[in-house]
Amino acid sequence: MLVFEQSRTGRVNAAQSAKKDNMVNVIPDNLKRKTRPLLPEISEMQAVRHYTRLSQKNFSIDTHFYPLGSCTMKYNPRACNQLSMLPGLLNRHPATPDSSSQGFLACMYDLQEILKDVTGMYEVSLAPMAGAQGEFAGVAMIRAYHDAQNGGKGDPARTEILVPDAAHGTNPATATMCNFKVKEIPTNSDGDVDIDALKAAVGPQTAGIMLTNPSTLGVFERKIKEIAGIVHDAGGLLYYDGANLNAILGKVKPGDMGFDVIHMNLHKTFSTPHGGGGPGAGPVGVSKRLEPYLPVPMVVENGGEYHVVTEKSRPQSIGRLSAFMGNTGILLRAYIYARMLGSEGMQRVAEYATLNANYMLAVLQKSGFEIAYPNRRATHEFIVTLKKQAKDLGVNTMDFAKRLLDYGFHAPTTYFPLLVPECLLIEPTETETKQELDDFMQAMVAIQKEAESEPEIVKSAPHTLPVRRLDDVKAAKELDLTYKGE
Amino acid sequence: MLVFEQSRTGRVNAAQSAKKDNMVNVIPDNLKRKTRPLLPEISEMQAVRHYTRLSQKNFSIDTHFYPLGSCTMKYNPRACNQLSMLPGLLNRHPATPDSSSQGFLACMYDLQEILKDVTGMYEVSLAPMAGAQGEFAGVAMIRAYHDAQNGGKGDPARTEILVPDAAHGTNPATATMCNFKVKEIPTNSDGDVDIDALKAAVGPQTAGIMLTNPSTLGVFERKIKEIAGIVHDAGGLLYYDGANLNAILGKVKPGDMGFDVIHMNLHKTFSTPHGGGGPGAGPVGVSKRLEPYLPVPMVVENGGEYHVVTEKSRPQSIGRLSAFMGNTGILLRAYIYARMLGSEGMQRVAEYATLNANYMLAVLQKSGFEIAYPNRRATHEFIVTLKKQAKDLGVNTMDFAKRLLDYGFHAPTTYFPLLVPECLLIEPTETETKQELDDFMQAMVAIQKEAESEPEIVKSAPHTLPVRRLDDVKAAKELDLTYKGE
Amino acid sequence: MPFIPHTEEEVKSMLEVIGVESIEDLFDEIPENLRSEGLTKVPEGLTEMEIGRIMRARADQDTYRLCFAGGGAYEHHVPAAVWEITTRGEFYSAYTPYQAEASQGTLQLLYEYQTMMASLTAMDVSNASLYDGASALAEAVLMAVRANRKSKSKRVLMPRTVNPAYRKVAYNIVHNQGIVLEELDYDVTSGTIDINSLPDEPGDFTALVIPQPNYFGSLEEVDALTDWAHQHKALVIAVVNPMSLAMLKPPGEWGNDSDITGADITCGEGQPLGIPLSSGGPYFGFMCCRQVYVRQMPGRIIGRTVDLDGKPGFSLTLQAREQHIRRSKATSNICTNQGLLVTAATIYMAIVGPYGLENTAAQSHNNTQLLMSELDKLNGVQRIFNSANFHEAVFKFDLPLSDVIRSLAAQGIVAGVRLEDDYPELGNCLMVCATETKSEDDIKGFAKTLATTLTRLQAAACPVQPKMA
Amino acid sequence: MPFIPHTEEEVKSMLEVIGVESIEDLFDEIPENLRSEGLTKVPEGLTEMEIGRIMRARADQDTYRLCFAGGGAYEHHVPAAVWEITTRGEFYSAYTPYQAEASQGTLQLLYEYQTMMASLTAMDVSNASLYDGASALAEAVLMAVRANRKSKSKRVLMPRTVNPAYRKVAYNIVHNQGIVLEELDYDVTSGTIDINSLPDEPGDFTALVIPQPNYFGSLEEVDALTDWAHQHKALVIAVVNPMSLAMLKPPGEWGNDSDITGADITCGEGQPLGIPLSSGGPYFGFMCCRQVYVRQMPGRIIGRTVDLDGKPGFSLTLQAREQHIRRSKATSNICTNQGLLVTAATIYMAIVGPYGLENTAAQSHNNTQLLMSELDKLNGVQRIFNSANFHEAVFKFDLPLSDVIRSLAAQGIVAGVRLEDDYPELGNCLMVCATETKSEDDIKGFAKTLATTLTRLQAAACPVQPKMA
Ligand SMILES: Cc1ncc(COP(=O)(O)O)c(C=O)c1O
Ligand SMILES: Cc1ncc(COP(=O)(O)O)c(C=O)c1O
Repeated sequence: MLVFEQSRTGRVNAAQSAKKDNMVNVIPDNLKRKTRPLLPEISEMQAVRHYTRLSQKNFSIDTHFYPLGSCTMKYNPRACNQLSMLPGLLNRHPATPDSSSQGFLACMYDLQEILKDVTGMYEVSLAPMAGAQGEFAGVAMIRAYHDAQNGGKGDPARTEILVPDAAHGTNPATATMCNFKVKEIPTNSDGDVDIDALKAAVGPQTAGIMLTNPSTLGVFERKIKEIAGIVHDAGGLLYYDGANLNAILGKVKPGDMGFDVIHMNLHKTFSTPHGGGGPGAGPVGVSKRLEPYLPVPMVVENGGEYHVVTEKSRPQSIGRLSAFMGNTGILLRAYIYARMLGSEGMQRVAEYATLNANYMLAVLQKSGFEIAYPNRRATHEFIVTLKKQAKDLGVNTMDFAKRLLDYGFHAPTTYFPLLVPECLLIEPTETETKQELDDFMQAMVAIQKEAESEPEIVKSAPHTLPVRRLDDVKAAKELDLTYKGE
Repeated sequence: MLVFEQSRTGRVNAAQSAKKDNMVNVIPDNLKRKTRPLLPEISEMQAVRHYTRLSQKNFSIDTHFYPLGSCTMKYNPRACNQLSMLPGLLNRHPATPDSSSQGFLACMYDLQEILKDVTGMYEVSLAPMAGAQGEFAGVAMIRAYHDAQNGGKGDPARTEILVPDAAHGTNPATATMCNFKVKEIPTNSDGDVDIDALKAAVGPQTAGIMLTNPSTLGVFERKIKEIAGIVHDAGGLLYYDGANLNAILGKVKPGDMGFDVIHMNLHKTFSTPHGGGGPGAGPVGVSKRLEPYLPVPMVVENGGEYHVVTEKSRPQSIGRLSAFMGNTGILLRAYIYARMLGSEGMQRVAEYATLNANYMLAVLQKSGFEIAYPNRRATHEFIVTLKKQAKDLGVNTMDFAKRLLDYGFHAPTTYFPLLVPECLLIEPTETETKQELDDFMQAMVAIQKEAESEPEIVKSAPHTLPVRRLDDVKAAKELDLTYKGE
Repeated sequence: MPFIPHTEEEVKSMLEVIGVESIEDLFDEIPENLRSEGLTKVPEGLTEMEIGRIMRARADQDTYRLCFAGGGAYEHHVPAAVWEITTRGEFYSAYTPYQAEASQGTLQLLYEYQTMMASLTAMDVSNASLYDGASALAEAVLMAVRANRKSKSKRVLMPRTVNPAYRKVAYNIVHNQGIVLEELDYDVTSGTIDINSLPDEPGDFTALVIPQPNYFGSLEEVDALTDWAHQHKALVIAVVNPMSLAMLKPPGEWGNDSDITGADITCGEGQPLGIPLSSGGPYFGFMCCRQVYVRQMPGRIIGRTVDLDGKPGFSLTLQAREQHIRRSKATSNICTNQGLLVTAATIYMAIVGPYGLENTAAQSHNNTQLLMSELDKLNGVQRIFNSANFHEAVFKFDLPLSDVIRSLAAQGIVAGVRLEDDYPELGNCLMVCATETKSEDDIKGFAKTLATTLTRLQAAACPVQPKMA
Repeated sequence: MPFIPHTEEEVKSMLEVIGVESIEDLFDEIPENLRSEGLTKVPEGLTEMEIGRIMRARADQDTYRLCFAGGGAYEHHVPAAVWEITTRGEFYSAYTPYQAEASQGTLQLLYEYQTMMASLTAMDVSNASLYDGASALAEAVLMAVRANRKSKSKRVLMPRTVNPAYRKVAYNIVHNQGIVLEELDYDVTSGTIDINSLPDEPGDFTALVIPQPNYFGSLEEVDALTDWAHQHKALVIAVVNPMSLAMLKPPGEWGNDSDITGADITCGEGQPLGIPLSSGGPYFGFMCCRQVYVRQMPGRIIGRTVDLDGKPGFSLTLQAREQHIRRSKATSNICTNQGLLVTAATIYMAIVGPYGLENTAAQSHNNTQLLMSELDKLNGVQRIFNSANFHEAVFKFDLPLSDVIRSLAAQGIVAGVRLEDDYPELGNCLMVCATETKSEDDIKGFAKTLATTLTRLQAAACPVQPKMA
């Protein structure tokens, strides 16, 4: 039942709104609202009950294994939530003078330093509010860099950004937002970038390349140094999509691979919650030559005092990307998490995320599942392709995914990356136990058996969730985007 | 799965326990523990997931209508939880000097004053930790009072406490704990105490009577003044079981009815949470003559300063009942709730709780259900008896109760009070909407139809819960009270 | 190992299954010369207790008593239930609801949110959030350029009464695509756009941005502005404070021209709806639009549909607009949005309801009027705009403002927002705001503290004793 | 109307169904002369925002910096997850699990709790909680009298090293039933029960209470005491700090006499297991016992059983002991217990696990040893007991203790627990405790502050300048 269907006209929550008498109102009549908005008129208890019950209809990390490739669904420590919501932090107005904000600014500064260390970049800005905004910042910096070449006259020929075909959709979309043309680079059969194709693609029109390493195919790009050489030699810059940083945290630094700019998804690698869609945080790190362009605000330290700096003192900056300082509450959570991990803990993240993925790859392969890149080491994730099942049994990846829900597991990422047919991208993360992985793989085997003996049960899954499979076509055709009080 | 079944030897939550080196240990060898306790060795995430999932198996006020008679399952405002857990309150050590505790003590003092007002008693102590302990305090004060009679020589003949047969089990059990004999007083066919039987029962052996008004039969004891007269004339005192205070909050004061001592269940009337079994708080209020005996500690005000007083300054007190000050966190919640209600709000509690109960009574009666006291006004609760259904259809109260769970409603109280056969004691509380009541009653009608047409479905209910009906006989016979690692 | 559950024994058996000797072997495809030496700036790991001590100390250090700052972030009361439910694991730790059947909780909530926002703004449809108010305006500009097929100019009129940070963000995000944001100046007496100064023949422009209330808290003549833009075939982008909409005419009803009433796109900052100040984020940007433009809207949108049994359910819809499907041709690159904040805002609106929202807005309005009349009484402080306002007002100080702000901060008061950096012509100007969270005592106490502070600063500034009046 | 959802229209239709004119009519059975005039001391209702202001101000007012007090309530670190889960509505707002099928969450958790407590104490079984440590001891005494069929004396030996508040509560609750609590004095040098002073022929007694660690933090000779009691056919009631059991021999293993090893009943205060200090409550009392005595145990007990399909499930069992069934013959009158605290304690134990508990105990032990050695260095402060201790120790002051305590409180430090009220012979004695939450800096800083304070008080006490040393 929708919250609106529980509404009764005239119901007021007195504890949440005491009407005062004799209130001044100077608003001219022609600017006043005339009819009340249709917000629900329910009691506080009804609201609590409604949203508590709704919440129970969700899968989540706190209730389910969630091996969603490329998303790094690991445990979100509750301490990060609790401590980031301490009153002194939670109630701080963004206009509070720096002098009264040293505690908060110290956290921001420390986080910048930590991120510099783990990425091996020269400087970091925490401004971007998610991965995609980090990408925007990164590509905008690449543009700013080229615009500053030739003594400020710029390099207007550089109109293209290269993107491997395995890339996440945000990469090409971002390039477009920065007014670049996107050129796709194909992938080898072993999952690495096709070097010959790359060589053929680069040129004076190349502004840069957007890469993630390990790639979204779950393999480490071995020729990264060679790629960097090719692009740099052509005058382009290298962008690192940090969504997969969990795989190499503390083990390999993107700065050492030759990248000029990187964004990090703190809501992945640094374990801030996904919140049913967000918020995230997408700090960017850069090599020395891009440092002047970093987005503001940033925090600097000066004789033990912390200060916020803006365009004023950073005139070449690509500027601010949010009204204030970005998703600071998320940055605090990442900071707390980073401090609990510490330097040793960070490296272990990569080690055990990798261990879990390779273990699953090995077991699933032995159980008869086809691995997309069977000759490669898995990183923190790997791909199973169900193209045989789709062809021979008529049971496709989506069916497997939905049936997994019945078994009490969130489905892996489906149909991404686009270049592997009928794929499941599986990322267990380091925080899951062997037992959980084993249980998941048993479910996979059981579903495979079902697909062979009674495929209908798989094709019509899920059967045990609040709803059965939903009609997405109807949703898009007969748009019903707001309740209209039927 | 039990938490122990997820345990693996050697798993450590490093974020929750850093091992320090070189720790001093002066414990003699013969006093040391030799084997580790069998606590689960699971990760923090496993714990979060396990207990989050377990929680989802509960019905609760935040998820379900819970018309549990005598229990006053109303909305527990979340503000009460949040504000009672403010760091300054949550972290206060009980040994903190009064001078550093004026904020906390002010809340305790204010609550005492509020409770005095709503009960009409002369003085209040917040010490008891639940209703039953409040009863203990009350009956112990009655004993102390009689012991102080005759110039301190006492009145040893007063060995009996009268208890109506409708009383809650805690009443007779408490009388026993205070070494009184219990004499049951029968109830009239209209639900009032049988006055003739009472007259016959009182005498010089009568220490007092324990009553609740409205009674657990859901009716107001109309002859309360006469009862008070009879007991007082016989030299006994009147104890008020305040579990049903919600019915008369702000409308009628127990002090005005002639009661000498009363306990309140703040976890009922003052909306503190039930917490799956507790904690509660059972403050006691007394008339002037019992004032010296109140349990300690109490809070007094003196020139704007608040102080805790103990036996030292209250030598006739029955003493302390807890190591510190009782369930203060619950008292804080009750205080916050009381302040939000305010004087107007309190009266409304009684009014709307009564409205809801009488409305349900009327509708259920019209729907063909037999009401135990059809000629009486319901108070905040009322009784349906299913003795016809049990006899004619073989579907008893327990079956109805379990089937209600399938319909998404918690069952009313069953088989209590003991004197009404096959009874359902229904208490909707004031915080439920008419819609919710209507839905519940529709379910009752639907179950009645099922009982007539397909009784098996009712008798084998529930069908949609995490478990089906449990074997209580086996539970008691083949005791399995701890996991032994099968 | 913090948050890693593996026992030694398990690791051994897993390595065996994989067929390697050690975990290190799993990194054998990474060229040796890339392996890092370790971390140098990351300190050793802490226990939860230890980091708790640090965070508590830092949080305590920053705690202040009273805040009269607004400027796009407003201190409102948030019912306790809002965040107790929002941070339930099932909302907090869920991913984007791509697997609809396993995400009906979040999806239904978002559908309810869309309904609430559409009703509050009187627009047809809403998306499920953007990052914040500033970036929402940038997206609105991009969307307007896509949506207005009648205009080729890529020219958007941007009044200077729009939040300056929003204008900067919009510029930073859209200028690469050749979009021009043309400033409209404001009237110095009213602090609002001067209707009379609008050109009769402004030339082709794509959209006009209209803030309400504007950055100074002043109320714009939205009807006339809307009509003017529509008469010139431009779209209207409304930037509004959703809280104010409980009192103010919603963008969907702006304009007196009955043919094309209402803004075309409405966006803004959702923070006033139950989101804590939190140093400026995470908040959430909202965006609503006319039904005809829905396919140009960026961000996620939830639709109601049915399942195999015909039972209603919810899922992400119109995904073909988004980057994960349309890639370089998507309406935006946004992926992760601000879902958890929208969760809080939805629960907030459900709990306060229409009356609660109205009272909150009205009390904020009322308290700000009181604050203004208190400050009007002070020497050396002048109100500078004469227009009607919602819950913010601007005052010019005779003494150096930074001294005043610093001195009040030392007394635990965040005095307001200074305008000089963004409006050089408004030197020594402070913008103040008093929401419903301020009591009469707070407001009068602030005025009094300010008076004392000014006197003290005055005395320090001129060592010669001022003459007796 | 706060928390009342009725609209006027609904009220009207409900009254119609009932067949009365007004809500007032529903109170028509209440004699007119009993109707109250209204409330005089209850102020007008406040909004959540308004009561929030009051509570925040009061809480802030009471905040202190450091606490070295113990005495039955200990400041331990509580992982954030514990209370975030405990206060989930499904735990927080559920009733006692009488309807087992609708309460499997709480019931399974309680079964797990019983298992953990039984293992921690090395006893056979556990109940699901009593009110607190003090009342648990009272219930244990009552239970021992019921259980020990060999003794008719109703005489229980109660060492003075048992928490004095517990002794008082036990007396207040049991004395009405003619039970005598006979004090055993302690040895002034060790602060523990003097084994050698125990009489060879103590006469018939029902039980001996043995605290471990005792109230002074000192460790009793539990083996010898247990054997002595058992030799005299008395039961042993252990009163223990559950945190200490991570280091100390559990009561189930006390005694060297191989025939009847172990305490018969173990009880104590559960607060150290994840429960905030909260001014002394709500905490929870725990109780464990030998299997043979389970039917004499008070409080709720959860059993594992099966459902109609043979699937395992949990339910309240042995209810025939309880007041709602057995009424005046019940093992206790307890009904509502401390379920939510047990929920927190269970989650706490699951999160910290055996190693975490052990480290917490060991660090508390270690820190207290450090604190002792720091205080040993001060002038005018003497340690008074020489026995091994767990995490508390007693010091005697030369200067008036109340001055010292007051002065430290003014500096934001709760110095400890004073013993004089309960032990007149321990005038000017302070008991201190340093749990794992205290850093080395905290402890040394405390000692330093104390030293300065003593010097200052000393100077104030003797206006004559002390001679130079
Ligand atoms: C590989 C990759 N790149 C970029 C992104 C975009 O990050 P965000 O969703 O934080 O905008 C994602 C997120 O799903 C991703 O997986
Ligand atoms: C009528 C009545 N009296 C007494 C009690 C006992 O109160 P408590 O459970 O708080 O000990 C109850 C509680 O259920 C009750 O309903």
